[in-house]
Amino acid sequence: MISELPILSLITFSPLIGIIILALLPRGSSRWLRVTAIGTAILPLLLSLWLYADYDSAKDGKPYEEQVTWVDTHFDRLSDGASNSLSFKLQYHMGIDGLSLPLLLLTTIVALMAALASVHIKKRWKSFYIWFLLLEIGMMGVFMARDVILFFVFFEMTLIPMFFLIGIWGYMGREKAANRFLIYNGIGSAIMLIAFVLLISTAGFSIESESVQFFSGSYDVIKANLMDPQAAVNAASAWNGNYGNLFMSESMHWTIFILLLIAFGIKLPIFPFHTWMLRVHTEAPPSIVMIHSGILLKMGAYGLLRFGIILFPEQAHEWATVLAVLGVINILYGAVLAFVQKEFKLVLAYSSISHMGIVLLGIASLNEIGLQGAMIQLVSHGLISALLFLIVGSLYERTGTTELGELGGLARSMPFMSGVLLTAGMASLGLPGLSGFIGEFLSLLGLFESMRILTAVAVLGVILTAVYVLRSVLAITFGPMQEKYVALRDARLIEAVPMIALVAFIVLIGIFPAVLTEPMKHGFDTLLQQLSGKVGG
Amino acid sequence: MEKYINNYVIVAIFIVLGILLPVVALTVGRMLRPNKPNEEKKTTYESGNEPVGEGQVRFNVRYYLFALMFVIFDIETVFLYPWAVAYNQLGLFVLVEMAIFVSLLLIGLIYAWKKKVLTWNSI
Amino acid sequence: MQVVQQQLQPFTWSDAAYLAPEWILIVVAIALVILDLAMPRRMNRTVIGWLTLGGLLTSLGFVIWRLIDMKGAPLPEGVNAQLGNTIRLFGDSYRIDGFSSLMKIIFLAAAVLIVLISIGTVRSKEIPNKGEFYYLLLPAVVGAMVMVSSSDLITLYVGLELLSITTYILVGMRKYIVQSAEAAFKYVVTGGISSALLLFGISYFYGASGSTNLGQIGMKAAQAGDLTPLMYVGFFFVLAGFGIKIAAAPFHLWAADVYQGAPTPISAFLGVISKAAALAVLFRIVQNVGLLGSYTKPIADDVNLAVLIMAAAAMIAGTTAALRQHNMKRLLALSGVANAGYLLVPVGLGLSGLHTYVGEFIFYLVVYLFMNIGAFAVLSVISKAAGHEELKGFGGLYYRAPWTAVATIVFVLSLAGLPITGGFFGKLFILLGAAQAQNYWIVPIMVVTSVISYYFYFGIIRQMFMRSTGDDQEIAVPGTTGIVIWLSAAAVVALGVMPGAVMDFVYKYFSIAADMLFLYL
Amino acid sequence: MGTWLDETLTWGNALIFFLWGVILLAIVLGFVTYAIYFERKVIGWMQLRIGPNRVGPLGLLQTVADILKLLIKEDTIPRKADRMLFILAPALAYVPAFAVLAVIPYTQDLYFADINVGLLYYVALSGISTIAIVIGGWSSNNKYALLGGMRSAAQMISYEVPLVISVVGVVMMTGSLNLRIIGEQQGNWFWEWNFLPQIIGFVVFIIAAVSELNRTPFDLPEAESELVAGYHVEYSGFRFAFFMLTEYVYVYAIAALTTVLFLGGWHAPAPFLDFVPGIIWFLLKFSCIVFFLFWLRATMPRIRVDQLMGFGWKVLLPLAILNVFITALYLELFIKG
Amino acid sequence: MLSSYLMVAAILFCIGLYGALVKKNAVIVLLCIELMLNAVNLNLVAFSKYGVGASLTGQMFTLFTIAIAAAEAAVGIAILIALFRARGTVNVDDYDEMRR
Repeated sequence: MISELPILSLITFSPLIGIIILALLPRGSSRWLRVTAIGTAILPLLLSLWLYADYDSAKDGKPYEEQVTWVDTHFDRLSDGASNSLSFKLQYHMGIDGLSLPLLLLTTIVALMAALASVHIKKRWKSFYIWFLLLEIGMMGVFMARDVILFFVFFEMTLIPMFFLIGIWGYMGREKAANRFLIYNGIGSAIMLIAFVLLISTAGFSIESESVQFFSGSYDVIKANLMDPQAAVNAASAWNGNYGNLFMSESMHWTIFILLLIAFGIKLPIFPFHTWMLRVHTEAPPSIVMIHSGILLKMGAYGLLRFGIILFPEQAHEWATVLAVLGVINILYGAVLAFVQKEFKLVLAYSSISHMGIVLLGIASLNEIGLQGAMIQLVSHGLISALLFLIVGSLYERTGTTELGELGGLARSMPFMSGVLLTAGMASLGLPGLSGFIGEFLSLLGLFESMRILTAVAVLGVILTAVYVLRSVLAITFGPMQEKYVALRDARLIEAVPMIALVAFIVLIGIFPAVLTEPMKHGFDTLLQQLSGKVGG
Repeated sequence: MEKYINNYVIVAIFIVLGILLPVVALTVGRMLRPNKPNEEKKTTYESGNEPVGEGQVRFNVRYYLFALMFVIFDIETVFLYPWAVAYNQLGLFVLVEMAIFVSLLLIGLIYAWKKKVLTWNSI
Repeated sequence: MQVVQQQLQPFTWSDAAYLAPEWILIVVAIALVILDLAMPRRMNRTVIGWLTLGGLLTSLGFVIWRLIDMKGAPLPEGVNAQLGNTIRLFGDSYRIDGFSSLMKIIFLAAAVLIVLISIGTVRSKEIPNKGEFYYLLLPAVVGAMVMVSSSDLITLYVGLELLSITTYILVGMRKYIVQSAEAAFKYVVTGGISSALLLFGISYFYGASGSTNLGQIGMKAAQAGDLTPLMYVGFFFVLAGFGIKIAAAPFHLWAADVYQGAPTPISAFLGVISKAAALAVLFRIVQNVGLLGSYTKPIADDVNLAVLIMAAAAMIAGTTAALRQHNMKRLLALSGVANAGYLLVPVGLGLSGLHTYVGEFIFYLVVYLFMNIGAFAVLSVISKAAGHEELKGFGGLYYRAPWTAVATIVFVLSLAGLPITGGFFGKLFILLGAAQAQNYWIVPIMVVTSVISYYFYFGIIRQMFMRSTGDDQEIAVPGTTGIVIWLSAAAVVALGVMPGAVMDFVYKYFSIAADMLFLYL
Repeated sequence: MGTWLDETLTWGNALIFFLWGVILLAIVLGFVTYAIYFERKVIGWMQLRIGPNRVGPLGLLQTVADILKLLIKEDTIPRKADRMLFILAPALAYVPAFAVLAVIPYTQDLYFADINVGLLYYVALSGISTIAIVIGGWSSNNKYALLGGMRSAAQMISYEVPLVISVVGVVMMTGSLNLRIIGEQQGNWFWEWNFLPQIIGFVVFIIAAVSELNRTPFDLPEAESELVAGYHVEYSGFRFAFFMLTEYVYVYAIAALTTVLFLGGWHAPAPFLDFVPGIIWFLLKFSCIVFFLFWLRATMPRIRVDQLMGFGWKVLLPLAILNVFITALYLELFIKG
Repeated sequence: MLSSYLMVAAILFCIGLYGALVKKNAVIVLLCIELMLNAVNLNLVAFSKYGVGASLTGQMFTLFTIAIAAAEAAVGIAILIALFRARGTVNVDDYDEMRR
């Protein structure tokens, strides 16, 4: 039944309803605006949960595919026969599989939580929520797009709302942060666009029939062509000799792979490209950092997996060590710097870098366990960092600071929030039973199969994590408390609900990781087959 | 061809003669006439007064407007002449074409007229 | 396939009917001149603006009607469908074909929008002769139309000068503002140099082929191998001449000054119509050599490379120079330089055996039309309210005119090439074309300059949403200008959502063989 | 003349051409000398004076004496003048005036250059004199001279337009710009000459021509009462003489041109008068025009500058254009069939 | 024969271009542009006489060029006069109203 509905589009575009209602509401009524926004954010969550319930991993998301031709241009060609027409085909192609489903769920959950957490926003609610919902559309679209151009469109759709959300509702240095965000990510997506354009023009060629040939950005077409390039070249040459040479050479493979690595590396962020995200973490409003740290960073990893690793397994395999080394650098660098930060938001920012390093490790392992670990780590870190920034936002609202030195002993005035903070910290450092552990463990386990020394070094980083997390969390919750913090209120209901929900999800994954691994089961099958085939042969 | 060259040789000769006459006359004159310049003689004439200010005063922009009109209508004749020469061999449509062309210019004239370019009210 | 040596046919009344769009504009212009003269001095000249608009719309109607009629007309016996349906007048010196009609639609649409902006925002205080302002636009548009329709270099030159000379005057229309006269003078000088360069190049084309007909030049030059050096010289100068007209680097230095001094609608006119006309003609000339290229490959390759280098230079120079601008018009001028670069890419890709990139070109041109004119419309509203054209005039626009601010976001996103606007697809199509033609080096230049341009485009957004001028008075948007703003914004979004429609339209009416290579069977 | 023109150019032929040129120059100079004399005489008679009568019998040597006087007069150049241009101007004025004479035919066989674009040549060269006048006025660095020069230029260019357009009708009827052919094609009866069929053109031409000559009633550039002497205020001695010479050479040229274009050239007014040689007819018509010019000077007052400009642009130019189209229609309807 | 014409034209053109770009007097700049256009005319006429398919087209083109160049010059000088009245100078270097 559900597969008869265009469920993916419904999920993606359900926030549009909210946007329309918001546009019609008057500017001043903060209450109604907020209710509308939260109500709208529930919609995709419910739909995606329904999808999750209906999802059968054995079918690998096939029933839900939606495919509509978007652009189909028939070029006028200088030729004698009318038969060999050529077109550029762009499709609205949405699909879901084991890779996307967990991240989609993560998106809808975190987005709702962030909507709830946006009580901290004090001005211009209307446009805030409109941008917010647009951002959500973009994020969900990214995880479901099956056409590279469509992917890019959604990817960019997250960029613009973020610029506004940071630039208007951020803290003191918001404009600079927004700018830096824009330029860095702009460069990232530009590189991605270059890679996609090269992909389309070299591997996007498809012969549908004698008279219909086209270039397209279809993921399936590109994947098929890349998996068996010789067949594609033969077919194209048979049709018209000129086209044979269009197909990719080895060097083109490498060019595209490295471009993709850089593009998604900026988003992830991989070590030298990370500076922009620190600023965003400190300057953006808390609910936006929840989204940013919880989801946007994951888009980088997702992209790397879907386009970098799956399309170019050979290159990925050759560069596995490089990836792993980058991962380890991320872990250590993030952890060490997190350790010395005096500002809690920066601690969390560096910890994000560190955790993303673990994802990189999982990816670099290129085996099922590692990849699953990476995926779980993505979801888990999304939830944890969302939770942490939710708390940060609440703290800041009450105390006006996030400096570790100025906070302390808050456990006494707000026990509930401190407890949640502690739980989140534990999850973050990978306490068994909480989600963080599963991700880290599986990733490291995966990597251990191929690169033992690096794994050992990485574990060192994980230990460092425990140190800095505990140091900062304890500095906030325990120790001497300043006088002015005595009368602080504990979490309000609207804050408590998302906190509890997030904690619940963290615990759920920690105890019962199968909620994620089950749909993922077949997600990597083709990749792994290909890997073993290619690398073995 | 001979005729063609000869004709222009004549033209050249006329031009040369035109140049020679002033040159010769002025050279002869130089031998005959007295030459006793003094400062008084060399002042600019201004009705017997001491000259005031610059001689090359800024003149009315109206002169420029006339020059502009001249350019436009003179160019018109550039196109009118070949047309006129060949008129007897051309069809009715050419007449219409020229009528359009000229009427466009006439509209320009009317424009200038209306904008009071042709009314001379100073100098 | 061959270029037919057509005898000079007498001009007939049906030929005149083919020229209806041009006639109408000229007749309306003349009628308006007379009307303006006859009208009492104190009467408001806005009515002339409306009549101008009417003339443009009528002409547009005729162009579209002709385009459809031409496609539907039965072909003569034995004529290849790819080659037929071109109307050739005046001994094949004037062509009405798919490409020229499409371009004419663009010019006329742009002119309509520009007139609408003017009706809303032109002030008599700045431009005392409002009537002249309106009716001078018409011959300028006719000039552009003649340019794209001409298949003979003489006709081309006449059209070009008709366009140029009228725009020289239009730039200087702000009579009491020194900048305006200065801009006009600079434009005259650069324009004059540009026509001289162009003509010099053309004279070499003529020398190398003995003809001024584009099709003939292509054919003859392909046969006469030893005259290739002449063709090279010709191309060098023609490229430079058009380079100035389209403000492509390194010939772009005039653009910022001239745009700044000109009345805002005229800046839009220069940015869209003048540029598009020159680009379209350049496209034709370069493509024509594509045919030549099939015989003597190097010249086509070299010319294409030169165009691409010019394009790259324009993108880089335009974007980097725009980073420093605080004046909105200068910024848009330099953004126009960069856009000229993007538009030059499909021109320079050549006939790479796959297809021409005319669809990409026209699509981006349409997008550019709407986003640029939209931006100028917003600017004209704001400069009217603020009294200046500095970037800071946009400060706090969100509070003063929220919907206009929203529309401006659309234009800015499109200019920056971000989805889901037409600008994104325009650039994407061009990128894909470049990659298909295996000109990989131009791809990163295009993309990276786009990203650099975010900095100044988003600077506008920063002003609108994150700053404030302290003046919270609402800005009244004049009705007609508002129409332009919303029409353009809607068009930009529509092009971003359904880009295929325009591309289909273009390729339905366009034929390489007939429109670009002037072949005829 | 025609025989030599058809021969190959040799130094001998060139010498012959040169001699012919010198002869013409002598004739022209003689004409100028006595034109001035007769002008003064005619005006004198018309104003019931005697005119020059002291030098030589009947004052015949008066002009010769004037020329000699100018020749031995001191030549002053103002300190502030632009020396180079000041010296150049009179010569520049004179050269085209003489050069245009090259294309004027006198009879069927007596002509100098037989150029196909003769009329255009005349129009083009005569335009150069305007520049000379402006240069003269400007280089004097004198307010009167400058104003005189500018006025003169404005006037000359204003009337050049109707002048040039008024002959288009003639060109259309003839189908040639060659002055010899134009003269030749006019019929043997005087009503077949161009001045009747082209009456509008003729009138416009004459008026414009008088104005081009800067003669009364259009002698504003030299308006003594306003501008002292116009553009040549600062000129003295023989340089001044060259401006005067130019003026009278143009009188010669215009008179000859009018004769050729409109008055049938060397044709007799009726076929039975053919026994009189063509050159006599030519000279007769030529003299009539010259006389007409003197007559005008004696009778007409000088018009105002606004009238001058207005008349040229608002009356003569439309009339000239009208003439072109009337001619075109006439040819279309009655001649071309 | 042809090449000498072309050479003269090219030299004229270069002089014109040089002047148009370098000269300080605005009037001279305009004149230099005319010079460039006349170089083109020379080219066209030379090609029309001695070029490959020698034809009258070149001369016709010249006619058009002359006419249009006149119009361009007229407009150019009109604008220059307007500018001169506003700024009181014909020195191109002083036309820097927009660089301030």
